[in-house]
Amino acid sequence: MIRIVIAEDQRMLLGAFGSLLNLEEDMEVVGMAANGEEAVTLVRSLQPDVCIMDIEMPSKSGLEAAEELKDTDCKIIILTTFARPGYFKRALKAGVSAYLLKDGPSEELAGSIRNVMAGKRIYAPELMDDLYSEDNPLTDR
Amino acid sequence: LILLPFSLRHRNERGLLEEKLEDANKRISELIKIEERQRIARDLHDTLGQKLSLIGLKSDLARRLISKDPARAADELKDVQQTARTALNEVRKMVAEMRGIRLSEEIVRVQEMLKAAQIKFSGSQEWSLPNVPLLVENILSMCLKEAVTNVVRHSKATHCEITLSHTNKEISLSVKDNGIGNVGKEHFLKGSGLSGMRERLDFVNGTLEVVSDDGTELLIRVPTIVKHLEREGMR
Amino acid sequence: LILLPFSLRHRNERGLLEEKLEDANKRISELIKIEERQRIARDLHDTLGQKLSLIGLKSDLARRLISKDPARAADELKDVQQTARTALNEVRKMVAEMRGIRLSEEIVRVQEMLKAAQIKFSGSQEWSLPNVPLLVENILSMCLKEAVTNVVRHSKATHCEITLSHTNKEISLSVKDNGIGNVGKEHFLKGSGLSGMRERLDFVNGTLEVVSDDGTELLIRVPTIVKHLEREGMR
Ligand SMILES: Nc1ncnc2c1ncn2[C@@H]1O[C@H](COP(=O)(O)OP(=O)(O)OP(=O)(O)O)[C@@H](O)[C@H]1O
Ligand SMILES: Nc1ncnc2c1ncn2[C@@H]1O[C@H](COP(=O)(O)OP(=O)(O)OP(=O)(O)O)[C@@H](O)[C@H]1O
Ligand SMILES: [Mg+2]
Ligand SMILES: [Mg+2]
Ligand SMILES: [Mg+2]
Repeated sequence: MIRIVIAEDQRMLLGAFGSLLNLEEDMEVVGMAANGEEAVTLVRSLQPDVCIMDIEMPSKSGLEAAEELKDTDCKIIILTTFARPGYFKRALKAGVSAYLLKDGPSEELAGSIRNVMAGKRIYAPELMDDLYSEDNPLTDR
Repeated sequence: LILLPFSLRHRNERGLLEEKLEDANKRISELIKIEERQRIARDLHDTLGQKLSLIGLKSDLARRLISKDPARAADELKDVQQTARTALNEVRKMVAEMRGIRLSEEIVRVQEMLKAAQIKFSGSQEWSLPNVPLLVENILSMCLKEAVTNVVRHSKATHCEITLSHTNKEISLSVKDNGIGNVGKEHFLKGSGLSGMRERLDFVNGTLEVVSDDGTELLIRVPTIVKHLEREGMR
Repeated sequence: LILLPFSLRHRNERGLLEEKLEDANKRISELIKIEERQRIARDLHDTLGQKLSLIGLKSDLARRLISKDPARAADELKDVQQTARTALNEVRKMVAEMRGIRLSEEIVRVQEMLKAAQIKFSGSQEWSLPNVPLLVENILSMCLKEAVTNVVRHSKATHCEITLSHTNKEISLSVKDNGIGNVGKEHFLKGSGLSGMRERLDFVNGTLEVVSDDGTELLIRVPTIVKHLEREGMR
């Protein structure tokens, strides 16, 4: 069973994400947070395998929370609706495992979670637009 | 930084300087547009982005629940429908705001204004303007409002007649009162109402005439085939 | 009609005329904004309005089909999800377009331009500008492009160094070549590149300096706390 914590400030979205992932047979949503602060607390206390986070949330953004959780074993997946300058770079620096669009089909999200568990890193090309100069850290990987 | 409107009637008499000014003008109006675009982008982003994500997720969820839990699937679909409706209303509101004030709306307000000032209204019944660029309609609405505000504030009239007519070539709007009259050129320097009307109309190649002896008539004319921006090098 | 950019440094020396011009200026920039808004409104209405209506209808239909025909309900829901994603992509595209060109994109193009002209590039690695108004970033992108076009066209340089740095108070962008140099004040009258940069920068209270002996350096500075529009009455 893959144990998951979800953090999303929009209540309806949080609920939908939770239900969708619970429908997957190998996944279980163990905690749901409405902001970044709660996400950090939940990850530390529940020690899930994966934490899925929105970026724009009150009290602590998903990126700040990810930076704080860099020392844990929990894999971080960032979901967002729009690319904003600097976000992708920060996400990479925080060592997140995946950086994806929020509106992808849930099959894709479930697939990404399994791949992340297998040690892969996944970044949505649509979100990488602030990063195609030669200092792209992906090119020297 | 200030933008100075400057009529360019005698193109031939001017030289390099004029071209430079025209260039500068293009650049600045471009920047004003960019700024406005960015403001709208922010709005769009904040309101619609979230709602569309939610619709995507919930319809996904509902589909998976159809056989497992049909009652919950139906609930999720009610949410989807509700969210789509809210989003559509937001788009409508944004679009309506961005479209500016229609003449058919302004005439209603203006009639209320006259009524409150106990000035009798008469005039056109038909206030829709098909096939007229929105910008032109907006400018006419602004002029109508300014003109009637003046009637209420300065004319001491008991009656005000407002007519709108249009041919293939031009729209004309007349605001006529039976008040004190005597409005002349010098009045254009007094406030910003009359001069503001003239500047705005200039922007769409329109004109403003004032006839004032027995009361005052403002006659506004705008050609309907306006290529003002291209023609005058505004973009 | 033409808009003349006009610096307003010595406010006190001017009188009524100035105020009038400022008013006129406000009105005209308002009209430019209205026009742009209306253009976007048309887009929005056509693209998003349709899709949201469709989503509303299909989710309603799907809900009614859940028990009668679950397979068709599922199909309708796939459509809903797909429509929401398409709409969101459109919003994304619109937002990206409306946001204009980012500096991080322009630097890539500019490097390609230099490469094609066999001019060696060196300079900053970091080109994202968080917390800077988009308009400022757009203007910097435009300046970068103009500056490098000049290096390629006029400098005969073999090397070009481009650096971006920023503090809390200002952003500076420098474009330096090792070419023929000798660019002076008189060059601002020659083409529209240098003067265009200066006008755009003026719009956000920025400055452009040219240092030119061994090669040419263009130094652009923009304060990051810009309330230019409010302050200068442009809103
Ligand atoms: N319908 C009218 N009847 C009589 N006098 C008028 C009428 N319209 C305008 N005026 C005169 O012309 C002057 C200038 O009008 P204008 O609208 O330009 O400025 P204002 O109304 O004084 O101030 P504002 O800038 O608020 O509009 C008025 O002050 C008034 O003396
Ligand atoms: N980097 C440079 N090295 C040498 N000369 C330069 C450089 N940049 C500009 N110049 C000189 O300054 C002049 C003015 O430049 P400016 O960009 O204003 O106009 P332009 O490039 O001639 O035309 P355009 O309007 O297409 O930009 C150029 O014609 C050129 O003589
Ligand atoms: Mg959020
Ligand atoms: Mg008035
Ligand atoms: Mg040039």
